[in-house]
Amino acid sequence: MEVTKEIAEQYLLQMYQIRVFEEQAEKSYMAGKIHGTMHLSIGQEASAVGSVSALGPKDLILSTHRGHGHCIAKGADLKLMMAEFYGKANGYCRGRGGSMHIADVASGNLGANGVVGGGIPMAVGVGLGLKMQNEGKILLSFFGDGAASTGAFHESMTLSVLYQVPVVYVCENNQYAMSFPSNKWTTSEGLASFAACYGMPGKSVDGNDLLAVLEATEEAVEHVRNGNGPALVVCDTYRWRGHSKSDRNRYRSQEEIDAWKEKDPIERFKNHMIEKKTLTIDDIEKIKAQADADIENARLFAESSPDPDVSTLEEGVYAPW
Amino acid sequence: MEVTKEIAEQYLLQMYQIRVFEEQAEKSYMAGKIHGTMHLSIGQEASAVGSVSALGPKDLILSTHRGHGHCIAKGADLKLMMAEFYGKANGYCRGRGGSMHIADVASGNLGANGVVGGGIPMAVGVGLGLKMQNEGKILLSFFGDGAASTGAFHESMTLSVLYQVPVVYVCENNQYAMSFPSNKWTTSEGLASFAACYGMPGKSVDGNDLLAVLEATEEAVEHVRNGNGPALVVCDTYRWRGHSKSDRNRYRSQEEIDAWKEKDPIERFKNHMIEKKTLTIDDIEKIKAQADADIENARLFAESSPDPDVSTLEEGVYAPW
Amino acid sequence: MVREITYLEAVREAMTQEMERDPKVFLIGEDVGLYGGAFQVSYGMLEKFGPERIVDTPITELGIAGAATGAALVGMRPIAEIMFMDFTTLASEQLVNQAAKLRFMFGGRATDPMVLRTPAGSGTGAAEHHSQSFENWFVHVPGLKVVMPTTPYDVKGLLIESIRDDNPVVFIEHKLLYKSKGPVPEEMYTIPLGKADVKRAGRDLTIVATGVMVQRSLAAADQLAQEGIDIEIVDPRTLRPLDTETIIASVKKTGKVLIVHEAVKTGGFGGELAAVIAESEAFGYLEAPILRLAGKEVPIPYNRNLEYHAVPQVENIIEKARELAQLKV
Amino acid sequence: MVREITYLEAVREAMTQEMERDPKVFLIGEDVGLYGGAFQVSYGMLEKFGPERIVDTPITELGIAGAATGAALVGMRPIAEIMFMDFTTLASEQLVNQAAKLRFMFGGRATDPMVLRTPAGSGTGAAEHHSQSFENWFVHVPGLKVVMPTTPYDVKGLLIESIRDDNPVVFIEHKLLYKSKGPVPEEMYTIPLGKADVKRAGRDLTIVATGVMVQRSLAAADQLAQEGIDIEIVDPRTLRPLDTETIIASVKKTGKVLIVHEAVKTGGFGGELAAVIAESEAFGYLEAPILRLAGKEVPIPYNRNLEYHAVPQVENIIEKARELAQLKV
Ligand SMILES: Cc1ncc(C[n+]2csc(CCOP(=O)(O)OP(=O)(O)O)c2C)c(N)n1
Ligand SMILES: Cc1ncc(C[n+]2csc(CCOP(=O)(O)OP(=O)(O)O)c2C)c(N)n1
Ligand SMILES: [Mg+2]
Ligand SMILES: [Mg+2]
Repeated sequence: MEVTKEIAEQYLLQMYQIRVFEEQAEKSYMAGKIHGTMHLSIGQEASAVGSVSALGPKDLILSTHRGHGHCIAKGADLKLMMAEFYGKANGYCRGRGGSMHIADVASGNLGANGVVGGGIPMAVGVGLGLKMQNEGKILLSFFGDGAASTGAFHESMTLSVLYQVPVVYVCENNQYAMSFPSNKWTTSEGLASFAACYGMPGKSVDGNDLLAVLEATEEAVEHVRNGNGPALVVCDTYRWRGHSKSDRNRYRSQEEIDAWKEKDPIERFKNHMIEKKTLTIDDIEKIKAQADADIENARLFAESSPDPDVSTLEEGVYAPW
Repeated sequence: MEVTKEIAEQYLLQMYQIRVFEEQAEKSYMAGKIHGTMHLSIGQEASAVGSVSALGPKDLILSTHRGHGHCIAKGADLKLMMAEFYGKANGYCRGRGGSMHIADVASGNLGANGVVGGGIPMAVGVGLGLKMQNEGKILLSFFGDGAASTGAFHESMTLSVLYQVPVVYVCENNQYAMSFPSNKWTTSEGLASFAACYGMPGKSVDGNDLLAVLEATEEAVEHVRNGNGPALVVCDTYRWRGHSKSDRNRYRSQEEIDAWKEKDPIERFKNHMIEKKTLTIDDIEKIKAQADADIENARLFAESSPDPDVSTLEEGVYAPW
Repeated sequence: MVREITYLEAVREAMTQEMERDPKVFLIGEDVGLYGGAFQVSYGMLEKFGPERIVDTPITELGIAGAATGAALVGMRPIAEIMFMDFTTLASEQLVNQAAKLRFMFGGRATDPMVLRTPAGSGTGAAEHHSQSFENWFVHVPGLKVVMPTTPYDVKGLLIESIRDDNPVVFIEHKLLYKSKGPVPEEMYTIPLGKADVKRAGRDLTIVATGVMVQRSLAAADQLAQEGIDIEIVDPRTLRPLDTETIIASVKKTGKVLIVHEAVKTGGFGGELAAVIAESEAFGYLEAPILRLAGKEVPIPYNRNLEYHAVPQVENIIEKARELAQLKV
Repeated sequence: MVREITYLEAVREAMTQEMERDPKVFLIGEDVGLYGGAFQVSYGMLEKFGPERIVDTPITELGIAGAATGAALVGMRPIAEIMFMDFTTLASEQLVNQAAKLRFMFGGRATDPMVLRTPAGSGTGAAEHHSQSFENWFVHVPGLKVVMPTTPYDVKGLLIESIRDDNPVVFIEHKLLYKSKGPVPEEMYTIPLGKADVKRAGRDLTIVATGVMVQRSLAAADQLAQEGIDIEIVDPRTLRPLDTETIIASVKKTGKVLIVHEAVKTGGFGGELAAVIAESEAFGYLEAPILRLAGKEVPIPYNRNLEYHAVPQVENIIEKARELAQLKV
């Protein structure tokens, strides 16, 4: 797959933004400026950027608890995102949702989700709605290997195929559901093979290879956009960080983590672009600097933003509002 | 597969008992002596008797809302069963459960279930328990094609394979979940093929051919009893009656029903046994007469049994009792 | 004279008229198409609207609730049917965690205008798994509205209003009421959510009843009237938001209150009603303890007599109301 | 002096000792093994008991509840862990329709001795999907018992008793209490289910509080004592069956009652408590309305301040209790 310089820059910028954003979020958390918990996707950037890049601007995504990458790939405003991490009044959710619930329905991001598998049943409904509205929009619905074991997955796949909804399902198999190794019950190929049982195309792909993810998702998008019903793409990848802030990494070895770090999706894309002579080292440094600056701006914005007024606590539960 | 005369008589008697029992229940219902609703399995007798006959006496079953056949195949006392249909104090559930909840835990019938898919998650637990108790017992867990679309099915299959529980799953695909045709989302072969995704053997079989069901289930039982984890058998069959007492049969044609009646599992077994010279017409008439008498006794018992005393209403919710 | 139709027909008419008016409305659930729904509520609607808008599903309660939640999120107005309220136990994750919270959790950037309809209650001999009443579960969830109509007239007005409401609404029907008849205008009309209805005015004591218990309380009141006991009956109709004003006003007037519902007493909506009264200014007007008459502490049994005695019947209401009328603190 | 351990250690010790005593007991849930559970409750137990008795599951809440229900049905004594109470919405079908009803529905021919443990409550910044309190859902279900301990001592005695109980028990832990310390004997002991505990004796008013609100109420009472307001605090400990006797006796003594819980007020357990009091003989002793202080009518928000103000804090209890102390009807 060939990409232009402009496109390559965009992909790389988004991957850097994800990485740097999460590194910053982690630092702010350590510094006590962000509370609660968060689920970092460092190491999985190619899966987010590669898959979302196969969409058109009017298409939609539904995300997960590990959704920062999806959100940024969908073009979120980093300032509003970071402000939400800080729980600020001008964050995406007015400080109500935090890291696990960022959404921007107007721009096509239908939201992250604190419930594993919580987005998949909604994807069916979104698909039904899009089909009835018939404006050519499609949905990309993310979920993890862990979510694939939930009943929600099975019911949703069954319904999706039955109604031939315009949904690309992207399963990010990062090898673990918290501490539970996915290979205890399946593999990326195994996950893809479920698709055939439901009656839709399914493909497993190297999730750390942005262009491979893009290509597989584009294929799925074409299938879906042509009215052939849903399709499944499984991205084989790995999270470098612990599951969340409470993780002590007891269930995996440093060697395993290191081996996957060798497969860093950002390094891989960089090297590939250098090899292809699409980007120079200089270009790349500029992009990285841009990402750093974007995140620093986001941080400054978040830190200088106001907290929500406690008097507004009970607002917004019901519409109208 | 060869069967002795004695065995053939037993199978035929049980199939007749199921059929006559349900015909009687239907009559009593029409006469206003039984209330509520019931789900008749007339036409599916081979699936119940064939599969349960592959078990040993200490093995267990878990049944469904369409469970009269399973119950009789497992050797239920027809009198206590009929008394339960009549809601009597000496029925299997002391009149508390009715047709949809008959159980006899002591004799290995862990119960019918009013919730579609409600028994499947329990099967995992029963399997875990049996495995820990290590007495060589196995469980046969029934469910329908409709139950196979529930999230409960997916979670339970995943867990069953993971823990290698000693459970034979028997899916009775009678072509409909209420009015929903299973072929809108799968087939008997399709259902069996799910097994491979989970990592267990799965086989689809002509569910109106008692000996075919028996053979397939025996194979599954052997697999399971040898400690190889669960196995799935899908019986392709058909219910002659409406889904329940509220069914108007709008979703299927009389031709379809008639075509399946041609494949009557009882006629089929009878003819096969006559052909094989295992049974004579005379033998068969005696067996049928026996079944008629058994059910008539059950009816008389039920009708002459006392209603539960209303003063006992609040008993038995909690143990001890 | 206004035309009379059944409660069931009122549900169907509300859905039909609203679907004719608004192409965003559709119905999804098990056997809602050709079968017409387990209780024939949607019978004939498939022929009228086709399978794209009368959507049959396999047995996937979580999926149904999710489909409605998701479709509403992108601007549709789905009506999801869960065949028996007992099976909302399978759908509640989507309803409670997702639909109810989307708007708040996303800082107001989402709207989820869906209705989840489901028949509740006992009395059909369907036993433990087809007879439960979980309204208080959903009353307990901010973000949801909970409607529980008791007459054909209220059904039509409240269901149309629920469909038009921009929030997820749990609309609870009662199986035993499906065949009850009453006057219902043919034209569309709405009844605001959160408005109670005084179904009978009276002086001596107030009964606050829900679901089929409104009808039973009315029957009880008629009989007690002959003994000179004059009962006021308040039907909240919407349980969340609750019209506390009407309830409190009635209790202030009569000084005595009996709460009647079918759901199991412990942990039920009657507790909420009692608490709302006991913490209000009506407390000072109370001339007797606040009494509850509700479902017994048992699953709903199969046997006809046992089932009958598991929930309040007219004679139980009479007895309890009479007792209350005679009580003096 | 009795040894002090944390609430969390008390949960672990109860499970460990009971597993050592009874080979039928096992633990099943997500990440309960190597990970030690999301809150480290079962940390170290895998090493002690092995993967056959500390059973890790994929993400399958319905499956977990079903596994426990089924295993109990054949004589085991499973402890199922649902990682956050929010996810009992996915498990409730098995718990409510199956486990709770098996015995009754089968006419007494089944016993289902399982425990479903789950941490509830807010205060950790985990927002809408990881902070809910659904105790009243399960209180509403005959066949279940519901336990909600508030001290390490109670945790140990009540959890051992719950495991030994022959019925399905929902055992609700509070995340914020996990690190609280208190005296706990090393030897095994049990506390009967259905016995409330008067956590503080007082004359002026009664607070009935559950979960983390017991601790907050104790803190409030200490401060109010300095103003001369003497508060009695009743901790029901078991919500179903409820020790109405102790509660009613306390209210009769003080004449005033404030109910405090974290769960959303509307439809919550406070309603049940208020109703039990308002319909009892304590009614005649009441010198003021029955007040409830409970969670606001919102999902639990993320922002620290908003989250803090979404549920009762010590200062809110002080304010409300003071108001009540001064009230006269
Ligand atoms: C229904 C549910 N069960 C449990 C959890 C707790 N939990 C949060 S993330 C997670 C693991 C999810 O695994 P996976 O789907 O593979 O996504 P990943 O975290 O690996 O990105 C678990 C168990 C939850 N949030 N929701
Ligand atoms: C969870 C749930 N949803 C819906 C129903 C209503 N219902 C009872 S039986 C049935 C169809 C079941 O189909 P299947 O599993 O194929 O069994 P069959 O009736 O064909 O034997 C339905 C929808 C139910 N009992 N439980
Ligand atoms: Mg994962
Ligand atoms: Mg079927």
